[in-house]
Amino acid sequence: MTRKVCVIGIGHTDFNSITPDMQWKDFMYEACNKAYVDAGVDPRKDVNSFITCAEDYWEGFSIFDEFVPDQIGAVLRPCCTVCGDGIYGLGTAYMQIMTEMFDMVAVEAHSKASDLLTYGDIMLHAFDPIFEKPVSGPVERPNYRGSPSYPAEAPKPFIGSSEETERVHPYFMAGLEMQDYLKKTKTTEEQCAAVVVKNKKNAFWNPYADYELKITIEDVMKSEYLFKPVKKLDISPNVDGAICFVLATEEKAKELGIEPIYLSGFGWNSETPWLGTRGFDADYAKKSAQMAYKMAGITDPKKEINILEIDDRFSFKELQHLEALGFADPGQAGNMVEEGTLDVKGSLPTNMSGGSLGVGNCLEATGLQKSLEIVTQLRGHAAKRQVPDAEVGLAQAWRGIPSGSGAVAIFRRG
Amino acid sequence: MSDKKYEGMPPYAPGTHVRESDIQNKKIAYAWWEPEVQYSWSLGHAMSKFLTGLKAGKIFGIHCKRCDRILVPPRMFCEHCFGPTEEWVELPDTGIIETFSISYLDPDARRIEDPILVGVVDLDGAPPHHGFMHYFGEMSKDEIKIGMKVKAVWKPENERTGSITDIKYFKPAGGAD
Amino acid sequence: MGFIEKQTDPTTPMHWKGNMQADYFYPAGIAGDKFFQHLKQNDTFLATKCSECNKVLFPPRLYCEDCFIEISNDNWIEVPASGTIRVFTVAKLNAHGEKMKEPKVIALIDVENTDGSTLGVIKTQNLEANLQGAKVKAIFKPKDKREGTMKDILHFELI
Amino acid sequence: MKEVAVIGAGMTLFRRHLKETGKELSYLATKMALEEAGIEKKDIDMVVMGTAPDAFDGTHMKGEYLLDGAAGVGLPYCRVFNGGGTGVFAPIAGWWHVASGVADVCLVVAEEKMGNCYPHPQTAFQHIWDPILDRPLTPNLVWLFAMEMNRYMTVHGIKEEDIAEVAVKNKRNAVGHPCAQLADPNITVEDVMNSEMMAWPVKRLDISPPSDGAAALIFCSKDVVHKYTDERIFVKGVGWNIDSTMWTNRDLYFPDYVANAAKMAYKKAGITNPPKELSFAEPYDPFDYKECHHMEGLLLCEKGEAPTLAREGVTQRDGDLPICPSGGLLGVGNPIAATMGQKMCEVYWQLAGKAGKRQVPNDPQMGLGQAWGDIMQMATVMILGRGS
Repeated sequence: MTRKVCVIGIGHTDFNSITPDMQWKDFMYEACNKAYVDAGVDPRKDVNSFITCAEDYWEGFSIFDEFVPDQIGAVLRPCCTVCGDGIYGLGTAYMQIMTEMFDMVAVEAHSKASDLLTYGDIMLHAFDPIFEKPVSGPVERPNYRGSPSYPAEAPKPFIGSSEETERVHPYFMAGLEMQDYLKKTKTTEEQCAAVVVKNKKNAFWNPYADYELKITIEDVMKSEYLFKPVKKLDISPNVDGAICFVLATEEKAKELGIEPIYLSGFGWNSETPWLGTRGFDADYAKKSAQMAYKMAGITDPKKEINILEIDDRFSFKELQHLEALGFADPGQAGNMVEEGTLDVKGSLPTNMSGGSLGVGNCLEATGLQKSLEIVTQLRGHAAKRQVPDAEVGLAQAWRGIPSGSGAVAIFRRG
Repeated sequence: MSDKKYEGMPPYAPGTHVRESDIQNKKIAYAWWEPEVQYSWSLGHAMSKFLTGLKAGKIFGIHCKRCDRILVPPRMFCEHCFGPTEEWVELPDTGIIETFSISYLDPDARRIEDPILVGVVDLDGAPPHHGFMHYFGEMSKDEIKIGMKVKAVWKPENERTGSITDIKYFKPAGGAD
Repeated sequence: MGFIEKQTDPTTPMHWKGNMQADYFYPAGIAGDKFFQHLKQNDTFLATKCSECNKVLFPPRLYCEDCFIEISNDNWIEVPASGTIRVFTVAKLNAHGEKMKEPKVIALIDVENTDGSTLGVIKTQNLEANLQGAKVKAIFKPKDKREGTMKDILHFELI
Repeated sequence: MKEVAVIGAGMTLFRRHLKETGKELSYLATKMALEEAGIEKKDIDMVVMGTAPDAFDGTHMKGEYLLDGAAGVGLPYCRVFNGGGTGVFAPIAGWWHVASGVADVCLVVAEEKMGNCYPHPQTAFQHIWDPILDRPLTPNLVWLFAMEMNRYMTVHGIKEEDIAEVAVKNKRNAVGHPCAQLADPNITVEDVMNSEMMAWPVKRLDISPPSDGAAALIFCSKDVVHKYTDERIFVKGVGWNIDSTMWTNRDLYFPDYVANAAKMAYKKAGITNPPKELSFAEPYDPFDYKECHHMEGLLLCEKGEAPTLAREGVTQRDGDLPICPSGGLLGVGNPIAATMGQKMCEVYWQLAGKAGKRQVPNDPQMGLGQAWGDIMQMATVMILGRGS
C-alpha cells in the first residue's frame, strides 16, 4: 500500500521585528518544542529524521548545518539542511517518508532577519558576480569595517574601480519585475495597493502577525516610490520567526490519535538565474503548481482548492502568482482583489494570515508560514479569520530576489 | 547506452587550469567583489550569563537535572533529553588538557615562528570531555601533553569585556595527570 | 519542555557582533573571458547562438541552458553595444536601506540582435520620464583604462 | 520504495584555480554524466545540487546561481548541504528523490570553487566556528583537525609514521586519476614526515589541498533502468547522522556519528560483516588520519587498528580491503562537495569496471562511499552494489 504523508504537529514562535532576547538556537528550540508538544511526540524517541531550511548568509555562518542539531532534537540522528524555502523542506520530508525508511520527520525553518546588519548587501551578494553585481555599485567594500588582513606576498588583484560610492538596494529587481508585470497584464498600481490593504487588514485577526495596519488604497498610492513603481507600502518588511512542522505517515497519526492534515502534493521549480533571459511570468510558480496538482490529483484547481496562502513579499507578486497558479487569467487577478473574491467571505480566500505583507517577510521560513496558516485553517483553528468548510488549501512561496525559484504545497483535510 | 572505450574513468578530465601567477598578471578575465556582510547575533540568556560571568572572573555551567549533567558552555536546553536546563553552577577555573595542537599557522594561514598552543580544556566539575577551546601558556611545546592539569590566567578585571578572551590562556596548575 | 529561565534584564549583554567578510575574485569563465577580452579592444558586445534552438544568448555562454549543448566557436557573433529598454526603475535606496545620494535609474536592456538582455545604469536627467522602449547605447571607459570587467561600461545613454 | 540504480557519472579536473565559472564546471561534469548514461536533459525529472559553503564561491544562495549549469532550468531543483558531508549527502538526496517514487531519473551535481575566496579559502573557514565561543580566539581550520588527530593518536598510542602511510597510499593511488591535483608516484613516508609542520601533529602532506571542481551522478528507478543501460548497479544502503554542535563536549577519539550512519546503511543493505562483504571503500580522507578514524567509525576494523592496516598494506588497491582506490581527497584534491567525484562516482566506476588504471581487482561487488562534514559532527554513507 502506498503511504500517505500528513502533518501531525505545528509550532511557531511569536513573530516580531526584533527578538533580542533569544539566540537563534533558543528561537528554533521554542518552535520545535511547540510542534513536538502539539504532536504529542518526543523528538529523541519518535522523530526519525530532521530537516532545516536555511542559507548560510542569512545566518552568518559558513556552514549553518553545524549549528542546528541540538535545538531541534537531532543529536546523533539523521539530520540535514536543505538550502531552500520551508516548502522544499516539507517536500524533502515527504520524499523521505515515502522511501519507507522513516515514519516521522521534523521540518524547521526560521528567520532571524534582525541578526542581519547588512540585509541589502547580503542579498546583492546573490547576484551573478560577473555580469550583475558590478552594475549595483562599487566593487570595493563601500564601508571598510573590520575585514581580515592579507599576507604581504599576496597583494589584492583588485580590478574594476569606479567613481561610485554606494551600492543600490537589490529591491530594484522588484521595481523592474513589477513594471514588467503591470505592462504585460495592464494591471494597475491601485490593484496592487488593494492587495496591501487586504493583507494588512487580515493581519488584525492573526495573533502572530506583526505588521497589521488599517489603511486605504489612497494611503498606499500616496506612499513613496522607492523602486518605481514599487512603493514603500508594497514591500513586506522583515520579521523574525521560527516554525516547525512534524510530518508522519497516516498510520502514525492514527496511533497518536491525531486528526491528520494530509500533505497531498508538493512541487518546486526554477527559472534561469540569468536575469536577462528570464521571462518574469513567475513560470516557476506555474510549473511547481503543475507538479503539485499532478501529485495531489487536482485537475481543476479553481474548483477544488478552497483557500490560498500565496507569496506576497511585494504586493504585485500575489497577483502575478495567482495568475501563474491558474486561479486567474493573465491580467485578471487585479480584478479579483478589487471585487473581494480574495477576502475571507469571497470565493477564493487568499492570505488570510495577512501574508508576508501583514505577518512580515520571514525569508526562508515564508513557505512554512504560509503552510502554517493553511494547516491552522484546515484544522478549523483560525478563529476570527476562519474560512468555513475549508477542505483543500494551497501554500506557495518564492525564494526571493534574485532567484526565479519557488515551491507549492497542497494540504487536504482527512 | 554509451559505447565509449574506458581507458580509465573519468573518460576525460574537462577544465582549464589557471596558475596563481596568471591571476596576478591578469592573464584571465575576472571580476572582483567585496561583500559587506555583518551580523549582530542575539546572545540569548545562556550566553549572556556566561559572558557576564567571564567578565566577573567566573565560569558558569548549567545543570540538566534529567540527565544529571553539567553543561559547559551553558545552554538553556539539553541536547540529549531535549528538556530545559535549570540550575546555574559556578565551576572552578581549572581542568585538564583534553587535546591540543601546536600551531605554526596564524588565523590567515601565515607561518609563524613561535607556535600557538591551543586545545580543549576539560573543566573540573564538569563531566569528562566537557569544556571549551582555549589557548595554553607558560609551558613549552615540549611540556604540553594531554591530561596535564591547567588553570585559567585571567586578564586584569578592568580589561575584561565579557568575552572568551577574558581568559588569556590556561597555564600549568602543577601536579601531573 | 520549554525554558525555565529567560532573559528578563535588558541591561545584560544582548548581542554579539561579527561578520563573514572576505574578498572574492571570480574568473569570468570560458565564455566570459572571451567576452571581456573582446570588450577591452572593442566598443561592441559578443553573443552566442545556440545551434539547436537558434536563440542568441546574451551574456554569452559556454552552453545553452535549455538545449544543454555546448556552443561552438563559430557560433559567436558580434552585436552592437546598444539596445532597447524593456523595463526600468528609479531606485532611491542604497543597500543599507538609506536614501541614495542621487536616485539611480536601472534598466533591463534588450541587447540589439540578441534574445538576451543586460542590467544597465541609465544616465538621464529626467527621472519622471517613461523610458520603456527607449533606445540606449553603452558608454565605455577609454580603451586604455579598460580592465575587462562590467565596470568598463560606465553607463548607458539614451540615443 | 523503489530500487534505485546509478547510470552515469562525471567529474572535472581538480585544481587550485580553474578558469571556468562554477556554472561552467557544473555543466562540464553534468555533460559527462549525461553522455555516459546516454541520456539528455529532457530525460531528467529532478535535479539535486550539492555544494558547500556559499562563502567559497562567494555567492549568496549559491544553489540558485549554479542552477543553469546543472541542467536545472525549468526543472524541480533543490540544494542540500551539510558541509563536507555534502559529497555523499547529495547522492543520498538523489536516492530519496527516486526511491520515493517522485522522480524516475534524478541528476545530482556537486560543485565547489574554493579558489574564489581570496587570498585563501581559510578566510571562509574562519566563519565555520561558533561566533561567540570560538571566533574571538581567531582559530585556524587546521587546529580542529590537529586537536582531533592528537586525541585519536594519544588514546590509541598511534605513531605519526603509521598515519603517514595513508597519505603515501592515496597520493600514489591518484596517479591513475586524470583529474588528480596531487598525484605523486614516488612519495614516501619520509616525505610526509619531513613536510612542513602546520599545526602539530598535522603536516603539509597530511592535508588535502583546496580545489575547484565539479562532479555529477545520475540515478534512475529500477523500473526504467533497462531503457538506458545493461549495467545493474544499485544503491544498497544509505545512512546519515549528525552529532552535537558542542564539539568540546565530547571525546573526539571516536566518531559515534559515523558509526550510527554506517549502521543505518548496513542495516538497509543487509550487511552484517562490513569488512568481508564490502569489496572496497572510499571513506572521506581530507586528512590522512581521517581515513583511519572513518574506517573505525565505519566498523571496517577495530578502534585504533586502522593505521596498522595501512602499514601492513591491507588497504592498498590490491590488498584485502582496498581503501580510497581513487586516490581520495589527499591525492585527487578536495573541492569539498565535489569530492562526490572520488567517493560515489568512483564507487560507481569501480563496480562498473570502468576505473581503468585504478580498477580494484577481483570483480568488486559492493562498495561504500562516505563523507564527513560540519564541525566534526556529520557523517554520510552510501553503499552501491551490483544487482540483477
